Amino acid sequence: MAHEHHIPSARFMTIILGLLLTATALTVYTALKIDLGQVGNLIIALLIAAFKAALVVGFFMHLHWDNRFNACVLLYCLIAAGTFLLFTTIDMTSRGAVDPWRAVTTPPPLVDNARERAIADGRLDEHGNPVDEHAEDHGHSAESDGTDHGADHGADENVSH
Amino acid sequence: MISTLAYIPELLLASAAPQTIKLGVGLSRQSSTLAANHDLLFWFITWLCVFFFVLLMGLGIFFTIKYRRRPGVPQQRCVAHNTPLELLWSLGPLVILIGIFFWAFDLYMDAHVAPAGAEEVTVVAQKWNWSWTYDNGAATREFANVANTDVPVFAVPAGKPVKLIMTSRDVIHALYVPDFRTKIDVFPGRYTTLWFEAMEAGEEHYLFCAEYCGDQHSQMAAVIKVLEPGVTAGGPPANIPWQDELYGDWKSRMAFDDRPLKEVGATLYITKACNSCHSIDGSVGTGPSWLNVYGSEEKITGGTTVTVDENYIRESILVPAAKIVEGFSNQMNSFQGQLTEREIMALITYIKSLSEEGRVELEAAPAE
Amino acid sequence: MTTTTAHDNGHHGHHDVSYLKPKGGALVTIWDWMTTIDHKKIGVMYLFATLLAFFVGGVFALLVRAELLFPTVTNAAGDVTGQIFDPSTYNRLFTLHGAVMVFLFIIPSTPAALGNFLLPLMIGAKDVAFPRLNLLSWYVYVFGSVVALIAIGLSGVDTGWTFYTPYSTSTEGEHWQVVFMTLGVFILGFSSIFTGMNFVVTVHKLRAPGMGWFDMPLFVWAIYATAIIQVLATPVLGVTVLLLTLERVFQIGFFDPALGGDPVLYQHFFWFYSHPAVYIMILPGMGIMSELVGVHARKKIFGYRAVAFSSMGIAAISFIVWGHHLFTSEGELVSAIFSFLTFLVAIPSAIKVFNWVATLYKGSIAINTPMCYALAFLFTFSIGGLTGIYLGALAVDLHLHDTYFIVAHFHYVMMGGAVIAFLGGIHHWWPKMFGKMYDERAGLLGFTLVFIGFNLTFFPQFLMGANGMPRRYATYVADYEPFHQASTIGSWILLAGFLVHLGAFIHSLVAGKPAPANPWGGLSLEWEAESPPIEHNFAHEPVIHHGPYDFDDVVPPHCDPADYPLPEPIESDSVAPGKHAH
Amino acid sequence: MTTIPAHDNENAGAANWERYRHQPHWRNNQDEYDAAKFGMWLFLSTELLLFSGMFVAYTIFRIMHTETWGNASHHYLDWRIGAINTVVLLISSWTMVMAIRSAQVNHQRALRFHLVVTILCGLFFLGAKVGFEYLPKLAKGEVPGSAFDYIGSHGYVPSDYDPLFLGLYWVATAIHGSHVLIGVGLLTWCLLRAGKKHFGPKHFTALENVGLFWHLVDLIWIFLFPLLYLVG
Repeated sequence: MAHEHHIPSARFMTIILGLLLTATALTVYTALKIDLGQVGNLIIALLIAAFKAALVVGFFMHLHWDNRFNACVLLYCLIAAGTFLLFTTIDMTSRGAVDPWRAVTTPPPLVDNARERAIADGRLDEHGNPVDEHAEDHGHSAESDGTDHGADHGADENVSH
Repeated sequence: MISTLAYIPELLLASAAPQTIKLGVGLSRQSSTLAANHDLLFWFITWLCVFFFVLLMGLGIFFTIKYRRRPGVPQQRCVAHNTPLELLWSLGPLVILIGIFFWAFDLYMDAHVAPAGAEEVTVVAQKWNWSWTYDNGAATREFANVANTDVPVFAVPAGKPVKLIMTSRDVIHALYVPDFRTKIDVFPGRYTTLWFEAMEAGEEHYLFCAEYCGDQHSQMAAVIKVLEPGVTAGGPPANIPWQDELYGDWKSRMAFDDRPLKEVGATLYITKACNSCHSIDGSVGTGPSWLNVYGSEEKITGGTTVTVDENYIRESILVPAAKIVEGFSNQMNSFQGQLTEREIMALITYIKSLSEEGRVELEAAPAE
Repeated sequence: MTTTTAHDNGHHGHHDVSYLKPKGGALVTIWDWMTTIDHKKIGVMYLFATLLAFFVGGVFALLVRAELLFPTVTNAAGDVTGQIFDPSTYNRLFTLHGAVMVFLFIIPSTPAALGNFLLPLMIGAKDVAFPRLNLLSWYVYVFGSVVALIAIGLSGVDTGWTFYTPYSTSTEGEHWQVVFMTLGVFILGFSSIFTGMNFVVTVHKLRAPGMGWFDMPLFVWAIYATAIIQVLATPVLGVTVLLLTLERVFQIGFFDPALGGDPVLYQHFFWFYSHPAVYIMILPGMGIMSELVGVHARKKIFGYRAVAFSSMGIAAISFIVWGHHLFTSEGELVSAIFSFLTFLVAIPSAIKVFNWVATLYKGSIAINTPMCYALAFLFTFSIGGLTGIYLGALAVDLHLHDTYFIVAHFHYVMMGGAVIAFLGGIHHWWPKMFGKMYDERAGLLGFTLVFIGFNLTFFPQFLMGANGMPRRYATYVADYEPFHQASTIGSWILLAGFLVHLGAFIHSLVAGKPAPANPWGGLSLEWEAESPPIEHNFAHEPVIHHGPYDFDDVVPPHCDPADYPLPEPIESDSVAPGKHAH
Repeated sequence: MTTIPAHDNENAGAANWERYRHQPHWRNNQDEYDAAKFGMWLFLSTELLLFSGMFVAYTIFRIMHTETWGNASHHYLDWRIGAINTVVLLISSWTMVMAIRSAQVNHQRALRFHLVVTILCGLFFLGAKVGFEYLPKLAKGEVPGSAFDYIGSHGYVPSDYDPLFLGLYWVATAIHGSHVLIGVGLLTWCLLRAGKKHFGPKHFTALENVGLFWHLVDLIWIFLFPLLYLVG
């Protein structure tokens, strides 16, 4: 069996690159200029990204001319990831369907802690407004490491429902 | 280990502890309205499985004996697949199982949809104890010994649905009442609900924590006591008459507990589960022991030392992480907003009563 | 049948000696084994490593059972009885029992030990597709185990083998233990991925000429389905454990509500891998079962295609049922969907059991240790499978979730299924792997002890669980004491059974009789090779003349026809002893 | 992917890639090549599933905290850096394809040139990400968890779930960045082997597999860029 690999022509590949770059420009343009609401923007962005992904997978990764089995592997992988996404999303969105109590969540205290620290060391005045005179961000570097367990772990009682 | 060996004869011979709760092999008592329907499905599945199991094992053992290998006797030729038979034994069980699915889903929805007008009780689970608060503010003060620990007894009315609205203060727990055949996880930062209707008044039921939550997960139990929803015994206009039966005398004075501070402190030591970490006999647990702690010098992580006085105890109750005694980890939840001023004083008085210096101070200036 | 010209590469001369023959002094042999890319040697190394892990996990299990012999009681005098370990040590014991058994033993055991050894032999290949990747998979397994052992050395974790958050991300005093254990699991995941990749490509590309998909033994089908699950599910465990470590170290907050995340999201991440993982555990066991029942009953497997496709069916459906582990924590709509799909996944397993029992019909059933384990598998796996129906039914799961009923169910499926099949498989292929026979009487004694001990340990747990005994309890209400005592006594009998097997294996290695090439009269390709097989498996490339289960038409290789008489052909146009007579 | 046995070098003047012979357990080079590519696609599917975890978390948190996602991404992330990085990665994918093509037509110099350009693009991507995004964010305390120390600026008050969004941003881009780093390492290895003429019309398996990995890294970024930087 001779090696009958399909060798793509340079011109064809450059056209594909051109398509990809224009699609990138298009997605940036639509994101900044056109506002179709959060869901609309998401769908447009995902469609363009899917088109670019198809170009890369189909031609740059040679899947179009490969034997069918590599495409099957990619397909099974996307189906598995899709199932994972689908059922997890159904669960997370339908949590309060039967009993509204189950959809109530309490926000984490992280931002409040940051604001209290800022008030304590003077970057904010007591009721949380930025101190005006030299308002440039001289924020000190993050605490030594992320493992500081100072924050109270139990979500305290300020339930907003 | 040695001490255990010495007790083996006694433990083996002693019948299981006096059975407050009847427990037969055929599932514990059916004490909630849903338990009966659940057991119907449970036994249907059981007999279905027994039938198929006996059929399969019978055939297997029969074939093994009938066709055991005898020297010189070959196996008999026979067809190696039979599509109708194979279809039968794959679609047949499927139909039965789908039937079980719908039956179970129907019961599941009954268990998850609380009837209107159910008694609402707020339940807070935290590392290693349950605390129920009824909607008129009453909380339990009665205890029972379950699995070697003092656990609270919660009252529920007979014949009236009760809906528990639950959240956790630290990790995931799960409220499980075997006799009511129902269970739901309790999440931090989120609410979950569970409802049941107890049938027989006067019965007591175990309540276990079913989601692993740490060291004393097996001690995080409680007892549910079912009461006659009796007529109000002349107490204040509580809108839940059945509570008066259990707490009649105590409930009316719930707001202001005129018992001596030391006694109230001793009760809080159990109801707020201080006993799960702080011992009063000197033994070191997850937290320092309270015996002879009042007035003593304690070394704090970070090198400073502090005398254990009223302010230190109050600060450790409200902001535990502030000054942690050397060698202990920051595991204590804050009790901010959970204890009235008088209750904090009661706890301080109780701690004082546990040390010589404290007792001297109490005689000198009674706290009342 | 195409007979290919057996072309052998040049340097085949000194390769037709047993793969076990040392190549020189002790050091040379050790170096040869440490750097081998021979699938047989890697399979044997995996076998001994996973058996060692099994005994370590087993010790933890025995300590757990010993603690539960008596409930903890503080009598009037204030001294505590019935407690060997304090609760936090007990929690570490059951966590490490779970973690060691799942990640170090049962996931790699059959696929990597027996699968590595037998897959190339059964499809007539010289080695797996990527031999060096196979060795890398072994060293990643060793490295991952070492990292996990570091965590155990540092006093271990007490979060349960499921590492549920926010407990696992907020326990005090265990920071580095949890980080090391999760990193160990992350590394072990890659060992599973590499093995899975290797087997999928091997089955596709390296089958002997003339061996179609339906001429392969059913063990190869099961290993192929397991490999697909390993490739598609293990990465999600990788990302879950990686996120858990990052959450623990950098507080990224995906799973801890105090940082904005959602613990149920972690449970979805974890169980999306862990349910397919339980099929990684049982499918190879089912593959072994098809071989054992076929060879020892000398009967063509009833419904070969049904059994093969049910392996693939299990692999496919296993990805859409993970939610039945979350029935008490997820929403109602998705619980209903998962409960319905869970009943679908029960069907392929049921089909397999029905086919195995049908295979026994009109067979010639030999009673030896492998066949005893096969019949025991039918008994215990049926109980394990049938009790799954209780847990798939939503209402009953509300009662039984996180009780000892669940502990009994998964032990009946994992130990009663995968471990008993693994023991049957080890006995079945022991002569082929080591060229030595094991002592039949010791095997049967070990089997009897294991069977009795297993059932005595885990059947009382069904009763306890149905009566509401919750899981992972260091002490319990006195009402459950008789069940716990029966279970603990059963665990001692189980220990005795495994020690008998260990002694029999060691005796066989040291002083066993040399084994014939085909002791059981098997027809699949591995029985055509010598025992133990030569370096390149087959002197000349095997040619496929008959299917793996054509016992009615073909006298097994290396066997005396008198021992394996053939039934006379049926008078009507008898099925010619063709290649695909199925 | 195999090293050429040393003793083959001296007896033939032809370049190494001509004398490559398949491993003993294969029947011919074509089978080995197909198997290697099939194995690589299996590995790529495991990488995709690794990132699927990130995309599932993104979707769930976007649905649960839509308003935070609405303005957080515009405030914290600068789309210009993202756009430049996307263009750089697309160009590097193109040069990768040209590298494989030159190997197939035996233009050894073009092969080395394209490999170098791809490596430079990768390094630029990493430099831009760390220099323009990670370090300034660290300085301003825009990090997840209790180290979150950002108090908002120009009238933007951080919402409760901003640390979560930042957690997602940091984890997704850091894991993607580590894969870009691994890709650059693999490309350097290919460059060294290209120098010894290991790749040619008859043997370029390793080069193509590294190319597939590099395209995968670009593929992940094609989805990460709009989801994190643009749409928010």
